[in-house]
Amino acid sequence: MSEIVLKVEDLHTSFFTRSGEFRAVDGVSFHVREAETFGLVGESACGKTVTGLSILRLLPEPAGKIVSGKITLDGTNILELSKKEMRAYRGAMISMILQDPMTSLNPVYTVGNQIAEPVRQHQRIQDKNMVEEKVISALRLLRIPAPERRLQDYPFQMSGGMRQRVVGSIAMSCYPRLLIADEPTTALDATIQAQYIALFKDVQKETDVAIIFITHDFGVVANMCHRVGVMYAGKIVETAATSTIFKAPRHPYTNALIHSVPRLDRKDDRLYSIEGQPPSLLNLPPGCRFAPRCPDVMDICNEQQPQEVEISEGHSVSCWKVK
Amino acid sequence: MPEKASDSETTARPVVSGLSRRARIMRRLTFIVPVTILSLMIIMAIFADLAWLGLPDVGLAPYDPVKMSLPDRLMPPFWDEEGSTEHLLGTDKMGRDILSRLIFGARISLSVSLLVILITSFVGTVLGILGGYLGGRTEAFLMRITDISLAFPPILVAMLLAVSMGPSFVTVVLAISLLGWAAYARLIRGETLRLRQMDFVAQARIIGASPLRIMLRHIFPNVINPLIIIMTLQIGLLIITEASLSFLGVGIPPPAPSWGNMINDGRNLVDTAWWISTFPGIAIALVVMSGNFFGDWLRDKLDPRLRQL
Amino acid sequence: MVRFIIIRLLQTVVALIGIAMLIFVLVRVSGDPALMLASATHTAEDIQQIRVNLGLDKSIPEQFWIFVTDVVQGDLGESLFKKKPVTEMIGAALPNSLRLIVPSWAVAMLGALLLGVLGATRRDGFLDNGVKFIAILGQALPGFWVAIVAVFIFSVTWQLLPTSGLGGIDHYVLPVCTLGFFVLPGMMRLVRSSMLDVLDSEYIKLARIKGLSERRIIWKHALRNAVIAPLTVAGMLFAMLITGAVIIETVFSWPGIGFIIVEGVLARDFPLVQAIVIMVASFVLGINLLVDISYAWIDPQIRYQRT
Amino acid sequence: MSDVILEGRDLKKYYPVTKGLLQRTIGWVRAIDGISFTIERGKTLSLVGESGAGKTTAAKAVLLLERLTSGEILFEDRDIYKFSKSQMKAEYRPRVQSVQQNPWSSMNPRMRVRDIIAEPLVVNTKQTKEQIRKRVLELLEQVGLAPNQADYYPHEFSGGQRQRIAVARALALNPSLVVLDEPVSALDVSIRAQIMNLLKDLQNQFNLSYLVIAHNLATVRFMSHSVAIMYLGQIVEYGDAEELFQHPLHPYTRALISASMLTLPEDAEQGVEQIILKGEMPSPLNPPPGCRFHTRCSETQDICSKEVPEMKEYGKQHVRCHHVVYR
Repeated sequence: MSEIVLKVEDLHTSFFTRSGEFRAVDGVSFHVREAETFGLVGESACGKTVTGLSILRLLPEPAGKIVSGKITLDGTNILELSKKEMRAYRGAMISMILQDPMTSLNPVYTVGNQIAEPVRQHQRIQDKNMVEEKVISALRLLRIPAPERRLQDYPFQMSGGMRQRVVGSIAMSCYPRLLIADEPTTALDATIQAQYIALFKDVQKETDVAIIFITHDFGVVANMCHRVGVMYAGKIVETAATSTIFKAPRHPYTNALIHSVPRLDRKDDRLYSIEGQPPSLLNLPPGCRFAPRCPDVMDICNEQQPQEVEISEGHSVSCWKVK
Repeated sequence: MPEKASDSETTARPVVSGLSRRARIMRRLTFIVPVTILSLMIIMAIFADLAWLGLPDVGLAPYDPVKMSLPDRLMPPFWDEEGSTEHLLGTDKMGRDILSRLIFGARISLSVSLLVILITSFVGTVLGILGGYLGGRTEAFLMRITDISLAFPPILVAMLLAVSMGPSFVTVVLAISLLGWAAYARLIRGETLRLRQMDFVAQARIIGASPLRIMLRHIFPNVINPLIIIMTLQIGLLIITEASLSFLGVGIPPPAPSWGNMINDGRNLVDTAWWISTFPGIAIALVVMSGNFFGDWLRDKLDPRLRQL
Repeated sequence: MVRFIIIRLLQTVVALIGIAMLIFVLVRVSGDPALMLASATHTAEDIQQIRVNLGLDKSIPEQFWIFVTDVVQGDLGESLFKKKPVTEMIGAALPNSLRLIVPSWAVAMLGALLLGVLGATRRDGFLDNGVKFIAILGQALPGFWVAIVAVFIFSVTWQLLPTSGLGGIDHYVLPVCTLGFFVLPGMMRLVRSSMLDVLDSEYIKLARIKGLSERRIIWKHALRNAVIAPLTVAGMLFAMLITGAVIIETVFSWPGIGFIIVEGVLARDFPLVQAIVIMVASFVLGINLLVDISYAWIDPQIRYQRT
Repeated sequence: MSDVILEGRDLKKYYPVTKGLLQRTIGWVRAIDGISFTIERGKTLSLVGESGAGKTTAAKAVLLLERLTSGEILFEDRDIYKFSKSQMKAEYRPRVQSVQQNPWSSMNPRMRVRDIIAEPLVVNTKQTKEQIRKRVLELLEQVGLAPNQADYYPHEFSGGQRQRIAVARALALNPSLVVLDEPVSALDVSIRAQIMNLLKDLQNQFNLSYLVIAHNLATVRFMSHSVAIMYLGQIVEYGDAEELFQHPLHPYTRALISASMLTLPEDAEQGVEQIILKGEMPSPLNPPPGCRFHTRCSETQDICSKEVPEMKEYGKQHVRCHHVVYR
């Protein structure tokens, strides 16, 4: 098996606000290997995006803070790096793709200019032609047609799909070890989404980059990820290989999510649905966080938090029902 | 249309503020102090005298603000050796009591501001909603006028009117209002454009609501917050504008005790009788600051999105 | 781009005619200029004579036509008191005003940009609170009062600087600073809040993800986007500068446009006031035009759309 | 009366593109370009496509939010564009209602839920306050909300609950047809199922017809009786939902289904390949000649770029393609 690039251990991230402490990420552990894609799946406000931002140490100041935990990239605990050292990691070792291609590029600078920045910053290349070469190869990596002619274009002259490729080029321009992709395809149309995912599989094959893929869409997970962690209210409730998650989910929440989505390959008359809403992060239930909505709830679920149990190689679940 | 991940909507922008205790007290103070000052000013304006109750001799002001008394001229405030408690804040070069003039000045400043705010906010809101909702040429035309009005110094209009009509209370109100509506129209139009895009307006059309009903029931209630905020923030601006006009001699004509007039009176005497200009200056600063703080507070409470106002 | 400028230019001309009409109507509606000019000593014949001199005996459309043709030819009439063509008076005063306004504008803009950006980036820090304090004070104190107090402190008490009038560089210090202080707070507030909005945006997040230094993020990525919003109110800034200039020139007896218009108002010199208002109006329109064009220059999206 | 509640015939909506000083029209954006469909009583038709396909424009035309350039909309066999104003107000508007995509913006934040649901009744009927109050409570119950929630404001509800309120408002006037514009795409996955089940139950209960606008094919398959796949302002394939999903005939339909299919890693190893289309949808300002899809089609032939394919019937399906292989 290839080497572990990133390891997150017992990460706690909170937002301290006027109304109290939001425990957005509450004890999350996982790892990603070289050339592997790890999916972080969950509904809104489950903490998946905050996990991504914690790894980059780019939480909104001053409310967001990493309370405890350890994040190791290639053996270095990045939470112990100085601000300046961390900056040298960003863009060079760890990069990220944001959700909305329409707002994530600076509207007043050309595409070429924006891709060149990390190249100049991290690879310390000043020669104009060298930089341009690097920029073009980054555009080529993301299969952007006629890259030489794209350099002088402004973001608004491109379609959403193309812009998201440009964002991908920026992220990959320094060949990082780890790429965090936060819902990169959610804003795209179905056929463009399929293109983008196929493209990223190729990019991964070429560069061996480790990818954390944050999404709410199980279809995307199936197509893109090797392993998946399902998040609910700040915790990972189940981690397993993708096919295991789909075929033999053990946590009732995973099960509910997978079965409440209508299937394209058969006609359903009714959908399986769970009632209620995810709990408020300000006021979490004392026991299992899913207990109030769980169809298989037991007494202990409301009293104590379940521990993570590894039920088979690479398949861990946090549920009292699973022994 | 591609689906929107709802992450950004619900999570995650917890109000970014790790407020300390001290900051919280400060925040409360920035509300209490301005409101107290503004209330004091309103009380001063209403009870300067009770002429409106038929009791011209009863009121907060110790003297008639325009009554001259040359023997008492240029008396300093009471804490000065030459001052006396007869005239707490001293007298001007005509021997008029500064304190009484300040109290009556509040009445003038406030009535000008209120009148202008009523006129301009009404006109601006109506034009803003109409322009924003109807769109097309009406809107384009309206916006050009608005831009020009915003860029036009109201002081010049006041001067033109002062020359043609002669300076008076009415001239001042008219002159400021003539351009003042534009600020409202611009803001309200922007808000209306934003609201018009909202699905609930489309929904109102689908259920068959008339344009008038949509403007009144669906758009207007949603622009009330920004409207109140901008009205509050305008108080200060208007008081300064009125004072400036009076200072230049195109505002409320002397001897009426407008704060701007008072500063003008003391202008050439700053070295010998500093109190004549200083007290009205402080009064203006206090009231304007209160208005602005109160407006800011309201905005943070009602609609933090409007930070740029 | 050229086409866009032509359209704007045409619109500007139309607007100018509109304003001339408005001024014309405003003056005719609000009172009989002849009666205004007349004092108690004038007889009925004198008043009639003034009417004829001003062309007020003709019909309204005729008057308007004369008014417009005169304005177009640059003939704005003659001052009633100085008995000189008003254009000549304006010509003499304008350079003085510009000498005051241009440096004040520069001081205020640079100050606002610098302080606004610094305030936004060190949010709620010592500097930011200082910036906010200046803004609050600057917006609360009437400009003329600040000027008077400044004169009292620097010229009368400490005798460091001259109190009024034109002269060497020392004559500029107080007027320029006080006029600058007039417009600085509002601009600063706007730059600060617009900067805060931009710093919240996704592309700034992306710039941070790239590992750029904070300095580069602020001065390269954020600033250019943040000045778009303050630019939209450049027209209002101009209005504030003119207002300020009128007041400051009066306080410092600075023989510029503001000074002569105040004199004109007090003397009820109606053609002079009208001429200055028309002149300023054309300036206002010119500024609006410039703003539109520079807007297109800063924001490539507009630049491309309109070519 | 036939079973068809609403029929669109050759609907076209062109937006002029203007340029220059005199706003000369230099071209047309063909948002929808000759689409026809029928919606049967008690059944669901879905319009499916990517952004820019024209599905929203079609829905807006049905809801009278957009005036068509040409075409006829027949409601119960009568052309609605020949309706008088009062007929429109009495016989069409109240009977065609809608639920919008975004539950966060589809309600006036300043109105109580009670007034939001009551507004269609206030505008269109002369019912007494008491009658309206009763009707509102009845509607709340039908969509699964408690009567005491009537006095809350919209912001006090979650997305799913708001969407229930929107459904209640749409049902207030007992409409025959409800346009559902992406009714669940703004909701969280676990909430979507609740709303979709609700919509199906209400359809059965009140014999409602739905016109669904959606881009998610799985949702469409669950909801619909018939489906129209749109591409660049035209319908490329149209017919019975089950037929269409089991035997897609148009290459675009096949690509769309493939792109939305779950392919697990081991499926991929077994050679189940996704169809990945090349390029992007061209601009509706300048649609390609011939078949509009030919620039991205993997099966394109010479004829495709030259001749515009006609809509042809194959069993229960209608397809616009030059080389359909049927059975």
